[in-house]
Formats: sequence, C-alpha cells, structure tokens
Amino acid sequence: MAIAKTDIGPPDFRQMLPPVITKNYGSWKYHENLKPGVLKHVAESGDAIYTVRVAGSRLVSIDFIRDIADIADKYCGGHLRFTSRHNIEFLVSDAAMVEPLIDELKQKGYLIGGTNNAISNVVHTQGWVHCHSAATDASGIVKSVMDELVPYFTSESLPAKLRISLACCLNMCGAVHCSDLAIVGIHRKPPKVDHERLGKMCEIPTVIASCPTAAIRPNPKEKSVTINEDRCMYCGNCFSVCPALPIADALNDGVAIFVGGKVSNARTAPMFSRLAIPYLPNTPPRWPEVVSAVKNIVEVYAKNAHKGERMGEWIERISWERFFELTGIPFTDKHIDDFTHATTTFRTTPTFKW
Amino acid sequence: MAIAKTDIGPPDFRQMLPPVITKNYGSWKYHENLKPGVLKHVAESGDAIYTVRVAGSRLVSIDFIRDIADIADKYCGGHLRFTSRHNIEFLVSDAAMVEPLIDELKQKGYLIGGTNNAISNVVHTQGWVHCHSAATDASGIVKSVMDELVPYFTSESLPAKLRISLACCLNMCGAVHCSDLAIVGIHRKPPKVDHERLGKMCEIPTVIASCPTAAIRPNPKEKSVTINEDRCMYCGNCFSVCPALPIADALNDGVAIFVGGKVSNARTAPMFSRLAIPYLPNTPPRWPEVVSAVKNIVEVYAKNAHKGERMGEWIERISWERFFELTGIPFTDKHIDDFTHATTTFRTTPTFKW
Amino acid sequence: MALRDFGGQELEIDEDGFIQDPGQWNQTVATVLAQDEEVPELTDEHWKVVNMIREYYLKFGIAPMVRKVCKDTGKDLKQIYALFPSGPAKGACKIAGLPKPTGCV
Amino acid sequence: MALRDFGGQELEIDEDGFIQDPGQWNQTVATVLAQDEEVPELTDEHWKVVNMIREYYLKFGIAPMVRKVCKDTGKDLKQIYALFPSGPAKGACKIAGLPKPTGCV
Amino acid sequence: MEESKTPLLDQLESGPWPSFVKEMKRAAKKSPMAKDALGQLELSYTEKRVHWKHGGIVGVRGYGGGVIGRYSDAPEQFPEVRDFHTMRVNQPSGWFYNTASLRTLCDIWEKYGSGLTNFHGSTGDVILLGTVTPNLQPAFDALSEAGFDLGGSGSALRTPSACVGPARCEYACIDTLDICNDFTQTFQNELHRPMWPYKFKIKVSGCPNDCVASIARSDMPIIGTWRDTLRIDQAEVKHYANSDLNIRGAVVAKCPTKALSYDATKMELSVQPEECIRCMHCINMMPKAIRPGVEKGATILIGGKAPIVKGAYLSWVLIPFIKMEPPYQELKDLLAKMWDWWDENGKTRERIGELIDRLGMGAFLKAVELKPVSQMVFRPRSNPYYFWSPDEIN
Amino acid sequence: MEESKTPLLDQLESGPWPSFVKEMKRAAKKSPMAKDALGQLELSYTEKRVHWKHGGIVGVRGYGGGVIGRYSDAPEQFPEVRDFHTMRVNQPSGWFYNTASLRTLCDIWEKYGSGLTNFHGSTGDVILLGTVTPNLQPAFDALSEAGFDLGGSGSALRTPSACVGPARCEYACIDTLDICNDFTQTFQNELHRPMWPYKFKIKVSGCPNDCVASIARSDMPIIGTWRDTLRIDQAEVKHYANSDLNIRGAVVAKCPTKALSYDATKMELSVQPEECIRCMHCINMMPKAIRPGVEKGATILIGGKAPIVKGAYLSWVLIPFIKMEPPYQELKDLLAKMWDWWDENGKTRERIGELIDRLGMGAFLKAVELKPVSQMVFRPRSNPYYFWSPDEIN
Ligand code: SRM
Ligand code: SRM
Ligand code: SRM
Ligand code: SRM
Ligand code: SF4
Ligand code: SF4
Ligand code: SF4
Ligand code: SF4
Ligand code: SF4
Ligand code: SF4
Ligand code: SF4
Ligand code: SF4
Repeated sequence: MAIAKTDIGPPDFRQMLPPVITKNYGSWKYHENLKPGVLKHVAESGDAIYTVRVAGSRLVSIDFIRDIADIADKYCGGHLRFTSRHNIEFLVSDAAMVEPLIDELKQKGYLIGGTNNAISNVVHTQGWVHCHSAATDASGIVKSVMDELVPYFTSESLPAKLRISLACCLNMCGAVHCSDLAIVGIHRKPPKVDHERLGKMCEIPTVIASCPTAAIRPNPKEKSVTINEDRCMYCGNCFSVCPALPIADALNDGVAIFVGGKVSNARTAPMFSRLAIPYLPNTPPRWPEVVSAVKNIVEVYAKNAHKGERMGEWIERISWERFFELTGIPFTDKHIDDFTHATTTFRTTPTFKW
Repeated sequence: MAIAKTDIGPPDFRQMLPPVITKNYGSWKYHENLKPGVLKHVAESGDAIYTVRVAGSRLVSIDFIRDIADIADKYCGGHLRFTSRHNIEFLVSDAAMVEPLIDELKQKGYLIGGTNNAISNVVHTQGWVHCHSAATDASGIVKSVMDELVPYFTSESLPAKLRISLACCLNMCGAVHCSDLAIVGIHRKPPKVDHERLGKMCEIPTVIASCPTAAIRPNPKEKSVTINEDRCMYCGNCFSVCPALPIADALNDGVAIFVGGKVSNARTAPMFSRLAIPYLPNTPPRWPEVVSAVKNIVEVYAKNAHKGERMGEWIERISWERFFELTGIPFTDKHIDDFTHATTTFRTTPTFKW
Repeated sequence: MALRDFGGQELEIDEDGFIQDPGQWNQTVATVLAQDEEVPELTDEHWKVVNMIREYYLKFGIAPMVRKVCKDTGKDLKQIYALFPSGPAKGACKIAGLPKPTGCV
Repeated sequence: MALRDFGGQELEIDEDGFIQDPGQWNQTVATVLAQDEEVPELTDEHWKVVNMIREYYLKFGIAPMVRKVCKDTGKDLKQIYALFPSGPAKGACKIAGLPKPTGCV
Repeated sequence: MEESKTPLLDQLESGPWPSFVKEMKRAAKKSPMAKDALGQLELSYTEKRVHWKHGGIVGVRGYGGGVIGRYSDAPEQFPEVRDFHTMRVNQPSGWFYNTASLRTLCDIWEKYGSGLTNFHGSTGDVILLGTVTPNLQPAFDALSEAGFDLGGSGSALRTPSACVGPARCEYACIDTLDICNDFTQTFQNELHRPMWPYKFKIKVSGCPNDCVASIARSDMPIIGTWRDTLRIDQAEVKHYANSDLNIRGAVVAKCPTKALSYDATKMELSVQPEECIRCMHCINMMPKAIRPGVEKGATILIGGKAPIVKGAYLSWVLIPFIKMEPPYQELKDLLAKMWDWWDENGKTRERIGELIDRLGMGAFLKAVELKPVSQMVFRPRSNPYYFWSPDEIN
Repeated sequence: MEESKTPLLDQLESGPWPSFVKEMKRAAKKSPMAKDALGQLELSYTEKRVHWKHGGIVGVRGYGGGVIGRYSDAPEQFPEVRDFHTMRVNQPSGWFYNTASLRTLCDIWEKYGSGLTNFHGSTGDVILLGTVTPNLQPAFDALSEAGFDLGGSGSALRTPSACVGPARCEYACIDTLDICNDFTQTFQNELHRPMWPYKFKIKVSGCPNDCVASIARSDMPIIGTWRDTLRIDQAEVKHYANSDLNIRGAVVAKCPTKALSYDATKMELSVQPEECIRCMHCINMMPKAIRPGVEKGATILIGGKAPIVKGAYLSWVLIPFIKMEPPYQELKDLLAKMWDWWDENGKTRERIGELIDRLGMGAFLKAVELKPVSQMVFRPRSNPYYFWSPDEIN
C-alpha cells in the first residue's frame, strides 16, 4: 500500500499575503490606531495597509468562514488573517474600502475592536465541546463573560490592554497562566480509582509518576494504585494518563479565577497570574457568578489603575493585600501557596499594607 | 546528690542600666550622630546619653574585659554594653566625659567608629579556634580584611551601611546569608566515608536524611553508607551528624564570597546575599586573595552606588550582569542556581543589560 | 465494550481496537491486530519490534520510549514507520497488546 | 581511643565515655556507665527508659526523639532529668549504649 | 411548533458577542455529526459534566500524530458522535490566508467532517472539529492534495507559530514568518512522528512585545530584539511633544531602567544606550519617533510550559543574542543537541524545562555546549550549594 | 632570643584592627590551656586545616545543654586542650553590663577556664572559651552563685536576644529588653533541656530596622511596629529643609510606596497613612521630625534560619500586628501551640520553618489556630494546586 503524500508542511505564507504586504515586507515604518479595531500601518515606501479587526468566536462553522471569505473578497482582494487571539483581521489595501467594509461589518453584526487598551478576544479551549478532560465548558463562559464586557472590546477605555483567557482544566491549554485575568476549570475531589480497569488499561509506574504531590502509591493487591486523598489537589494529571481514574464530578467541579499575569516585556518582565477566587460553581448556561466576579475585577481595575498600567503592574504597585480589599474578594487558606516554591511567596518583611 | 541551683536565667538587665537610662527608659526622643562612632540620644525629659562605640575583636581575654571595665568605671559610672555586631559601647551620662573618654581610647589604640554609613564590625564565628566543622579560620580573615578596611570603620563615607559577616562553614553561624558582603568557608570535595567507624558511631537513617541533595544511600554490605559523589556539593551536613564522614581537605577548602544581602526593612525588604566569588584559597595568615577581593567589591560599590543605597539595592538597580562587569568578577556555571528554587532565579524575559 | 474474535478467542476491545486486557495477548491476537494497522504480514523484523515492546512492558510496566525502541531494535524512526505505517504507539504497541497509550496527544 | 573495663569486658570508649560499639552493650555496661552519670543505682524506672531507648535504636537505627521517650515511658521531661541528671542524651542514651548524639549543640 | 431540544444552549444565542451556538446550529443544519455534537453539549449543560471519553488513538498513515481521537460516552443517544475526532491542520505562518485556500478547507471539511472548526486552536493549528475514523485518511489525502498538512500532537514537535512580524509590524526585528515556516518545514519528521519524552513547542515573536506569548506558551521562544541602540527621530519627538502625550510621565518615567531623559525645552529625548534593556515600552508609546536599533537578531529562551506537572514555567534566557539569518543553521544545530539530551535523559511526560530543573541548568549547558553568561539569570544563587568538577580541584 | 613558636599568627598582631592574637597571647601568659590553644591554632595555620575533633557531649547536672564539648585531635602535642569545652553564658538582655558583673565573669573564668572569651557569640551568649571536663560543674556552680546561668544549645530554645530598644533608642515600639528577659525566664526549661526536633531561636527588634537581624537569624522574630500613622513634626521638617538634607531626593523619592509628599514652598511633609508600610526609611532619615505612630505593637514572624538543610529562610509574617504587653500571654500560648505541633510532626534536625515548608503553611495555621490573612504573603499562589477540606465540598 502506497504511503500518502506526507510531510509537505503548511502552505507557504508568501502565497497568502496581499500584494501591498509582499511589496513592503519588512519595511513598515509606523502605525496609527485610527479608531478601536482599525489600524493603519505605513511603510517606508509610503504605502499603507489598513486592518479592521473583528471578534471571532473561534468555534465557527465552515459557513462562517465562507461568509468572511466573501467579505474579504469584496473589500480585501481576497486577503485576511487571524490573530494570535483568534480575532479576524481584514487586510485592506485600498483606503477607500475601509469605511464601506466597516459599514457592512457593523450592519451584519460583527464586532469591531480589540485593539490597544481594550479587552481583546478571550483565548480559550475546548471545554465540553470536545475534550474529555474538561472541568467546565469553555465557549459558554466566554460568550457569557464577553456579552457583558463587549463595551471594553469595542472601545479602548481601559488603563491598558486586558487579556482574558480561559482553560477548562489545569492542563491550561489556553496557557492562561500569564493572563491579566484567567478563568480555569477545576476539580475539587480526588479521582475515583477503578481498580478493575486500572491494572489493565494503565501503566502503573506512569500513573504514579504523574502525580505532582506524590499522592499515588502502588496497590499490588489490587494490581492497581491507591490515592492518598489528603495529598491530592485534584489536578487531574493522573486521569490524563489513565482513564480508570475519572475525576469529573458535577457537584464539585467549577471555576477558579487568577489575575495579574502578563507576557509582554514592556516596562516589567512577564508575570504569572495569581489566585484571586479559588472556586465558583458551574452554572450553565450563563455562569452568572463567574460573569459578575470577572466584571467586578475589571471594573475595580478600570477605576483604580494608573493609565498605562497592566492588571499585574497595578496590583504589584498597590499590593495584593490592597487588591483583595478593593475587590472585596476574601483571602483564604487557598491563596497561600503550598506547592514547590511556596516559601518564595511568603512575606519576609514586616512591611505591608492594611 | 543535690541538684545545683538551676534555671535562674540571666541577670535582669535592669540592674545593668546606667541611671540616665533607667530614668528615661522608653522615652527617647531623637538621636544625633556627633561624629563617627559617637552618638547622642536625647530623651523627652531633655536628658542625654552619649555613646562611644569601639571596635571589638570579639575573641578577647578576660584581661581585655577588665581593661574596658576600668575605662567604663572611669568615664561611664561603670556602665557599658556590647552591640549586636560585637562592638563595645561606652555609655556616657556626663557630656563632659565624652571627649576625655575619646582621648583615652584613641591614645590606647582603640578604634572608634562603626556608626551610620560605615563598615561596622564583622560578625563572625569560631573557625579553627574552636569549631570542628571549620573550612577556614574566622578571626584571622576578619583581622586581615579589617586591617585593610579600617578607614571605612572610622569614617562614614560609604553610600550606606555595609555589613560584612563571616562564617567558617556552610552552617553559617554568623547568619551571613543576609549580609551586604559575606565571607563563607567552603569545602570542595565530598566527605570520605570511614566505613569501619560509621556503622558504630553514627545513626545511618540520620546520615541519609541529612543530605540536602539525597546523595547518600545506605550501604548494607558495609553496614555503612555510600555517597554519590556527583550529587555531593560538600555542604558538610552529613559530617555534622556523623564524625565518620570527615570532609575537611587542606588542599581544597577555602572561601566563597556572597554579596547584596540585607535585613533591615528600610526602603526594601530583607534580601539574601548572592554568590559573587565561588572560591578563593585558604592562604593564612593574611588571606591576601580574600582581602583584595573584598576590597575591590567595596570600592566598586563605594564609587558607583547612589547615596543611601545598600549594596543589594545598588546591584538590583544596576543589574547583576552589570555588577559582574564592574567588579571584573567572572560569571561561571557556579553562579547559576541548581538547588530547590533555582528556576525562580532564571531570567524569564529577553530584557537585560550587556 | 465491544467483543472481537481473535482466531476463536473472544476478547474485549475498545473503540480504537486495542485489546482491553494485556494479559490475554498472544501471537494470534497480534496477527489479527496487525491487519487493522496495515501490516498484512508480521515478518521477523516486525516481531523484533513487537517482542521488544512486549518484553519491556512486562518488565517495567510501561511502554518503552520511542528512542529506546529504536536503540534496542537497531532501527530508526523511519524504518519503524515503514514497518508500522500507523507508528510505534498506535501500530506497534497495539499489536504488542499493550494498554492504549494515553496522555499527551 | 581509650579502653575501659566493664566488669571484666574491655571496651573502647571515647573521650566522653560513650562506648564505641553499640553492639557490645549489655546490662553490666549500663550499670558501670550509670555511675559516671550520677545514677548510683539503675532502678526499674531507669530501666524502663533505658530499655525503651535501646529497643527503639535497635529497631529504627536512630535514637528516639525526646517527645517519644516521654510518651512511651509515660514520664515528663522533669522526671527524666530526675532519673538521669545529665539528661536523656548524655545520660540515658549513654547508659543505653547508643552512639554519641551529634549535630546540633 | 416543535419544542427546542437545546433550551439551555439557546440562551447563548442572544447577546452581542458572536455566538458559538449559532455556529453549531448552522453546522447542524447540514451535518448530523454537528447536530449530535450540539445535542451532547446540551446534555453536558444539563448535567454539568463532560460526555467525552478519555483519549482515543487514531491517525493517518505514516504519521504518529495530528489527529485527536475522541468518542462519546453516550453513543446510543448520540450515535453520530460515537467517533468525533479532531484533525489539526498546520496553519500558514502568521495565520495569513487567501480566500481560495480557506474555501478549499471548508469544502474538504464539508465533505469529510462535521463542518465545525476552530480558527484557530491554542497552539495555532486550524482545528477541524469532529469526524469519524473512516474519514480520517480520505480527509488527510484531500488536505495534502490541496497543499495542507497536519500539525503536531503527542510527544512531538508541535506546530510552531509566529506573530504577524515583518508582514505588518514595524517592530519586527526578525523574519518571524520565515523562521516559523522554515523550522516547520525542516522538522516535518519531528512534527509528525512523536518520539520524545513529551511535547516541544516553538513560537516566534518579532520583538519583546511577544504577541504570540511565546515566553509562556512555548518550550523554545524565539524573540526578536536588537544589540545596539534604539533610534530616535527628534523631529517626531517634537510632534509627540505637541500632541497630548505626556512624554515625561507616560514614557520617560515608566522606563524600567531610567535610561531615558527628556529635555522639555528642546523637546528632545535621549537614551543612555547601555542602560536600555529593550523592553519596548518607549517604542510602543511613540512608534513614529522611536524604533529598534539596526543590529537585529533574537534572544532564544528555553523551558516555558503550562502547570502540569511541576508547575508552570516562563521560559529562561538561553542565548542572549543571535543573528537570525536563513537557514538558521546554528539554532537548528542547537535544537538537535537539546532534543538529543532531552530524549536521552527525560522521563516520559517530562518537558525539557522540567528536565533542566531536575538535572540543573549547568548540566544542560554543558551538554548543549553553551557558555554560562550572567544574562541567563535575574540574579545568582543565594544558596552555597554548588558543584566542582574533578578538573577544577586538587 | 627564643624563636617564636607562632610565626604565622604573629603576623596578625600588627595592623590597626584589634588583634585576637594579642588577646590569645595575653591569656596564654596566665593559662596553659590558652597557650596550647594558641599553639594548636598555629598548627592549623600551617596545615590549613582544623584540629578539633567532632562533637563532644559534656554538660552540667540537670541541664541538657549550655556546654559545647570539644577535644583536640592532637592531644599529645597540645595536652592542655585535650578537652577544651565552651560554656555559653546567657547575656543580660541588650548586652548591658555593669563593670562589677563583668569582673565577676572574668574572675570565674580565670579560675576555671582558659581566660579566653567571646563577647559575644553569634546567638548572643557570652562565650567562655575552653575548659576541661572536671571544671564544668564547678564553673557552673560559681556562675549561678553569681547570678548567671547558661544559655541554650542543642535541640532546645536558644538564648533569646534583643536590640537595645527602649533603653537607648527612640524608635523602639516595644520593650525589647523586657520581652527578651521575660521570655527567657518563662522558658528556662525549654532552654536548658533540649527536647525538640532541633533548635529554636527568638530575637526581638524594637522596630523594622531590625538591629538584631531577627528576620534572618531567628525562628521567631518579634519586630516592633505600629498600627496607625507615623507622626510628623512640621517644625522639625523645616529645620531639615534648611539643613543640607535633600528631602525630596533622599527621603520622599525613596519611600517604597510613594506615601510621602513634600511641599517645598511650605516646607511641609505629609504622608498618606494607608500607603505607608512602616519601612522606617523616612524616620531614619529625619529622626527629629518623624516618628512611629502611637498604637504600638509587634509583627510576629516565623521560620528564619541558616542554609542547612533545605536552604536559608527569611522569616515569614505570621501575625501582622499584636500588642506586646506583659506577661505577653497570647504570644506565649501561641508559642506553646507551635512547639507542640513542631515537636509532634518534625523530623530530627528539622527547623520549624522547614516543617512548615514541608507540610504547608495552611496546615500549620490550622494547627496553631491562626486565620490566613493577605499580609502573610507577598502575593498569592500562581499554581492552581490547592486543597479542599471535606466540609467545603459536596
Ligand atoms: C495582531 C497581533 C499579532 C498577531 O500576530 O496576531 C498583535 C498586533 C499588535 N500588537 Fe500585540 N498583537 C497581538 C497579540 C499580543 C499579545 C498576545 C496575547 O494577547 O495573547 C501580547 C502579549 C500580551 C500580554 O502581555 O499579556 C501583545 C502585546 C503587545 C504590546 C505590549 C503591551 C503592554 O504594554 O504590555 C504591544 C505594545 C502596545 O500595545 O503598545 C503590542 C502592540 C501591537 C501592535 C501595535 C504592533 C504593531 O505595531 O503593529 C499591533 C496592533 C496592536 C493592537 O491590537 O492594538 N502588542 N500583543 C495580536 C493581536 C491579538 C488580538 O487579536 O488581540
Ligand atoms: C547598636 C545597635 C543595636 C544593638 O542593640 O546593638 C544599633 C543601633 C542603631 N541602629 Fe541599627 N544597630 C545595630 C545593628 C543593626 C543591624 C544588625 C546587623 O548589622 O547585624 C542592622 C541591620 C543591617 C542590615 O540591614 O543588614 C541595623 C540596621 C539599622 C538601620 C537600617 C539601615 C538601612 O538603611 O538599611 C538603621 C537606620 C539608619 O541607619 O539610618 C539603624 C539605626 C540605628 C540607630 C540610629 C537607632 C537609634 O536611633 O539609636 C542606632 C545607631 C546606629 C548607628 O550605628 O549609627 N540600624 N542595625 C547595633 C549596632 C551594631 C554595630 O555594632 O554596628
Ligand atoms: C486543541 C487545544 C485546545 C484548543 O481548544 O485550542 C488543546 C487540546 C488538548 N490539550 Fe492542550 N491543547 C491546545 C493547546 C495547548 C496549549 C497552548 C499552546 O500550545 O500555546 C498548552 C499550554 C502550553 C504548553 O504546552 O505548556 C497546552 C497544554 C496541554 C497540557 C499540559 C502540558 C504541560 O506540560 O503542562 C496537556 C496535558 C497532556 O499533554 O496530557 C494538554 C492536553 C490536551 C488534550 C490532548 C487533552 C489530553 O489530556 O489528552 C486536549 C485535547 C482536546 C480535544 O479533545 O480537542 N494540553 N495545550 C490546543 C491545541 C490546538 C492546536 O493544535 O492549535
Ligand atoms: C558559637 C557559635 C558561633 C560563634 O562563634 O559565635 C556557634 C557555633 C556552632 N554552631 Fe552555630 N553557632 C552560633 C550561632 C549560630 C547562628 C547565629 C544566630 O544564632 O544568630 C546560626 C544561624 C542562625 C540559625 O540558627 O539558623 C547558627 C547556625 C548553626 C547551624 C545551622 C542551623 C541551620 O538550621 O541551618 C549549625 C549546624 C547544626 O546545628 O548542626 C550550627 C552548629 C554549630 C556548632 C555547634 C557546630 C556543630 O556542627 O556542632 C558550632 C560549635 C562551635 C564551637 O565549637 O564553638 N550552627 N549558629 C554561635 C553561638 C554562640 C552563642 O550562643 O551566642
Ligand atoms: S484545558 Fe484541559 S479540558 Fe480544556 S482543552 Fe485543554 S486539556 Fe482539554
Ligand atoms: S488528581 Fe492530581 S494530585 Fe490527585 S492523585 Fe491525581 S495526579 Fe495526584
Ligand atoms: S560556621 Fe561552621 S565552622 Fe564556623 S562556628 Fe559555625 S559550625 Fe563551626
Ligand atoms: S557533604 Fe552534604 S551534599 Fe555531600 S554527602 Fe554530605 S550531606 Fe550530602
Ligand atoms: S511581537 Fe513585536 S513584531 Fe511581532 S506583532 Fe507584536 S509588536 Fe509586532
Ligand atoms: S526600550 Fe524600554 S528600557 Fe529601553 S529606553 Fe525604552 S523604555 Fe527604557
Ligand atoms: S531595631 Fe529599631 S528600636 Fe531596635 S535599636 Fe534598631 S532602630 Fe532602635
Ligand atoms: S516609613 Fe517607609 S513607607 Fe512609611 S512613609 Fe516613611 S518611607 Fe514611606
């Protein structure tokens, strides 16, 4: 049997570029932010390209892709791109096309925005739509949260960029660990061991090694493993390597919120997001608790941060103790780290705020 | 047999205070730094006490103590104290006695100073004088270093306080781990296992548990232990718990230098000292390599730091990469942490200085 | 869980066709599974790989890492794919009767 | 290393009088060592402590922690010092023939 | 009127943000798979739990990855999603498309799959969401016929991605798109045939703004930067001075190293070159007046990853500065050495960063033959626990 | 002329810094022990290695500690230091002495010891350096007759120490000397009879300047502070303004939280009370104009220690603010709970900080019945790995 055509790799991006980009590739001089969602990049040659950025829901049908292709054909000579946060960018070479494009997009209900000091699209993951590992849904929460935060997408009114991400389990496929605001699906009960299946379906040494807290011991009698429930913090990694350790639990699964991460190097080095709210329940379809918690944090930030300050920069300036006070979020034992580098987060000075 | 008089505790300090202190206890209002080594504290009552601080070598004979007692009798109504850095403080209640005291001290060769932006006494430990664990001597290095740095003791010319400490082994009895400049005795070869004695003299489980890097395994055949030499970083802790693991090695023992620690909370939180020079040889009686290395660091600091900046504050401002450049100290694999929290010291940003 | 006939022996298999109890594996099972993985005939070269994987699993309780398979059988990855078009995990491990690889996909 | 006579048996002791080979300990040794530690007579109460320490050492290879000694013998620290004026480490452990406690002093 | 079968999800059709439920319904009109996917999602919304089974190992001929196997745990209720595998299609660098190629993808997925997609997955691939086992090979054949290939999955190189870079960004210090494309092409074998202890990700950002979050989301970030001094156009500074930008407060005062100074009377901005750490802040604030230097290249970092198992890492500086010119051989050689060391020493499911953490940065540097430099660390160690090799002692 | 027996050490007699060799020689004149100690030290200088044997366990009746046993490994050559034990004598709080008591100590040590001392040891004791086993008990008896007692050693409470505090420092927010003395007296049993997994140190500083380095050098630092607002005397501010102090540059600009503002025309300094973190900087710079608030107390921290075994720790905030009034019962009760938990759970040679690190701050707080507050941490955890207790879940 013939091996199919393999290893051709992706199409060369050069085939995909609009002519003005091909011409001015690597020779852009500056850009202007014409209005929310609309950028103008000017090349050394004097040429310009206009970008109109539109919110994507990421989980889309092929018909949606055809829709935007139609629009791109009409205004962009058939060229568009997606951003690293899953927005759609219409690339307009002809200045005269910009406003008509915007009009048509608006008329069709597309949201234009996400640039500069906005909340851009929420990087997120599969959730109940496709992943076996999900402790919560992804798309549903994103939709619910963003329905509420749309004004921050279509304007640039925040002190700085605010990047929200969501991951439906601790694997954190959204790499939410460095987001201004991160929503993470969590479990709260140890996996149940299905002794019967475990020995057959799973590699016991791998299962044991998978546990970050060494909570799993061999159980030779059952040809299985035993979980020390006191040491389990429900990361689900053992389940990742072994289907016989189901951890999902409708009554206890839910969502945690982390804040203050960033990845850019502007002013301050990248930072991890840190625990703000240890648990909120799963309340589909619209997760009102999550929505209002996120809104609260965003609004307190919007009101209090200095201009130009990212969430984490603001919190580090005012102090975390003040953050908890301003947001009214209770500080609990959960917030105090007890993982590997815990001691590096403990306060080693009698100086702090009340 | 009668049990002796026990558990009486130390003498009550109240018996030891000069009358002016007893009277103004807890009611001091402010102080002035009259000149290097001379302080004036003024009480709410208007009373004042003068302190004349004198360098102590710490390792002193009883005759020395009697000498200073004589001086205290003459000028201080029989009152004196020692500082937390082992200096001697003559406590003068009568303003008229200050200058005569200073004259007598100078005439007898005592060094007056150590206040304010000075190098004060070097906190140090036993060394070869009394401890079995020492990788270097303590008093000898201190004497050699301070002979060179005396001008910084008797003046207040540095950008800020500079606290030097010395510990003769990694047990760090001087608690040098938060000093502006720390001198630490180190070994560089794994202990030799004396199998014959080990099983009898030492608790094997304790020996195994003592090793920070888990380099020690049981060796049941020898009723002893085996050291994985690749994992040993010569901390000597196994020797602390087991005499049958001698680690001292005249050819390889020596001194390391750490910099940038502090414990006060002024401006910045306390900081650990960090590795500057991984190894300098033991060269008694005057350790010229250590002396000149210390002098170099002090002088580069004195020249470059802003006024009011402690060593660590200065380095954190200019960056460690710049510190190595300015001091000419080579950066090596030793400087890159590989202990427990190593990753927290790795640079997680492409921003740095050249 | 579906049942499948392996030359007379009825064994449980999962959706991907992996046998559910590695203890029930034998050469016939291997031969049958090989068909699914586009290996019409298990040659000596195939067996070398299958046996190595099987033995490693029985000894250590885990599937060998790919580098190990290559080293121990003296084959490079290309040759492994030539023998097992669906690759070492889906192809060779399945034929060797190991539990289904999990995790990182 | 000095030698010392323990009722006929010559044993090595160190400067502090600890016997060098815990394997050579016996009741006579204990009785002799007790003299040094100002325990003129080993009563049942003394033996309770000595035996507990000895057994713990033989079982775990380490001296029991003081809290453990107190718990298992039902005595508080004061009572231990009353029995062994030089304390559990220098007194009781020595009499029980353990290796000399090290480290933290 | 028929009662809705998805009353919960229906509530997510309203509201201004684009609705994935609408999209699923659109697909459901044409595809029974999509319909059952919607139905099963409603079940999850009702029961508050996932209804997919663990894992699944399916694929296409000659590849060890690129497909995520997925089976319903309620196949009786939703037979069309009994199998519902995902195909990861390697995106063109920078996520640039012409509409023709997009339409081709849609047509293929209309024929072989559910009609549901993610544009894009978190790693960067086009996610073709949901099809049955027998369709995998034909779908793949059609894709490769159309010039597309699968992306990475499993313990392999994952699909690299890159920011828009020189295609549309004046800040780009390296050709992110070419690098991404070139590395992807060079390492097709590593991408398609998992053979390592675990996954390995490469992401390329044109400058320290790091618009693909490479430092957090990839094992080896390549981040554009410069070696010399940033360039200031004083004429443009004056324009900014006359605008409503507060140069002193918003730019100079926020420079992390106080490298900038501003003369308000002359309206001149100056930089102390050796103090600038190339954070991008001033450039971001005054893109018309300030730009990177001319000696351009990249900082290479190593070790970034999500929390599982040892906790999340941000990547660590490995090469402070390297020129990035095709064919990027120096970096490719380094990659080979790194992979070799990792593959030789790593445990199953141990990312390279975790291995470096376990065996020590020193051991790693020695293995890949890089010299320790102070730029690799924020600060040196504070503990006194370091090693000497036999050749260093007496 | 006789040739010197200590040619190396002799070189340390010259130079301006006080010479310990001179001191040893002074003692050697009277004491053969001191003479042999000097001789053996010369041997160490020659051979570059220590000549003391490991450990030694000697003591006085009724105590488990207070004496450090020490034996020479060259007793034939230096018979007088065959035994050369150290006695640790508990200093009076704040190291205050009258000359009479100093002379008493000297006389006792002249009679029973080598005449060598350390004023003081690193923990704070008077170190009486070197005597023989038979002299220990008589020396102790003489000391206690004179009102002195031994300090701590071994797995016990170590001799507490305190900064000069209210005796001579206007910054003192607590009575460091009384606290030190009171705790020492209360815990005599814990100090003299080792019973814990390892040592435990208490140090008391009157304010956040921490002049006894308590945060680095003790398991439980007690650091004076205040709960309200610092007090500013504007008249004195004006004096400083007219001096050569640069109030804006040296004081205001260096306030870590930018809590201060200075009006140069009015020569007035003001503070935003809720922003001040009580770092002491401005007070240190302007002691006549600024002073701590009036609601005084202490911050209690926990866990500080030197590097062995798990690496050095700086202590961690445990109680952000507590009033410190005799008999300090609340804190003593807390100490009892902490020691109990540590003693119950600690391994041999595990400091309390290491145990907290191993079992988690949460477990510790629960055991000692303290509520978690945000002041305990610089920042919350970044990993998602936290525990739920059965009563918190369904
Ligand atoms: C299109 C996109 C790159 C791509 O290849 O897709 C992009 C494009 C630009 N980024 Fe970005 N960034 C893009 C994702 C990011 C990310 C990644 C992310 O969010 O996951 C980051 C890191 C965010 C973080 O730190 O967490 C990012 C951090 C920045 C920054 C740094 C901002 C800061 O102060 O921290 C700048 C500079 C600025 O905004 O002034 C920047 C600036 C820009 C500029 C102005 C660059 C230029 O001159 O063209 C572009 C327009 C920005 C705008 O939205 O106003 N871009 N940018 C990405 C758009 C995502 C979206 O749809 O919203
Ligand atoms: C006497 C002594 C306390 C005692 O009980 O013995 C003491 C006394 C004073 N200290 Fe201190 N400090 C003493 C050890 C310390 C220590 C501990 C140490 O060095 O091991 C520290 C922490 C050092 C560190 O951070 O590493 C210390 C950090 C301070 C500071 C903070 C300085 C800073 O900016 O970081 C001040 C404030 C200042 O100097 O402006 C201070 C201020 C003072 C004042 C001015 C307080 C006062 O108003 O009386 C006293 C005179 C200081 C001087 O020397 O100029 N004292 N001081 C100690 C003298 C030691 C010596 O002989 O040199
Ligand atoms: C599809 C995708 C999420 C999405 O909706 O976009 C995804 C989906 C899965 N990821 Fe992921 N990961 C995806 C990007 C990521 C990212 C983000 C990135 O690459 O920038 C991360 C964080 C970065 C990193 O790699 O550290 C990520 C970190 C993980 C992890 C944790 C790895 C770690 O070392 O911490 C796992 C767990 C595992 O490997 O078993 C994981 C595992 C998984 C699995 C395979 C579930 C599993 O345990 O087997 C998910 C399959 C879902 C499904 O059924 O469709 N996924 N995963 C992303 C890939 C799409 C694409 O190819 O474009
Ligand atoms: C005498 C003294 C040094 C000095 O010259 O001043 C000293 C001397 C010894 N210390 Fe210490 N330590 C002394 C203060 C300290 C300090 C400083 C402090 O208390 O402020 C520390 C660091 C703070 C701390 O406790 O963490 C200290 C941390 C150690 C350690 C490491 C403990 C750790 O947890 O990291 C050891 C090792 C051990 O306990 O086995 C140690 C062990 C020792 C031993 C007993 C050696 C041993 O391994 O058995 C030393 C006996 C020396 C001798 O023969 O005279 N000594 N030791 C200090 C006590 C004098 C006094 O009572 O005033
Ligand atoms: S975050 Fe977890 S649940 Fe969500 S897609 Fe990734 S692995 Fe699946
Ligand atoms: S869920 Fe995580 S912590 Fe719990 S047993 Fe499994 S791997 Fe360990
Ligand atoms: S630092 Fe080490 S060698 Fe020095 S006194 Fe302490 S334990 Fe002894
Ligand atoms: S010296 Fe330290 S690292 Fe080496 S074996 Fe002994 S305890 Fe372990
Ligand atoms: S990372 Fe830099 S070069 Fe790339 S898009 Fe962002 S700003 Fe432009
Ligand atoms: S790039 Fe950053 S560090 Fe450099 S001058 Fe601009 S703001 Fe300062
Ligand atoms: S710690 Fe504070 S109170 Fe104590 S002496 Fe130092 S400055 Fe004064
Ligand atoms: S004490 Fe410190 S934090 Fe408070 S106002 Fe003064 S300088 Fe600022």
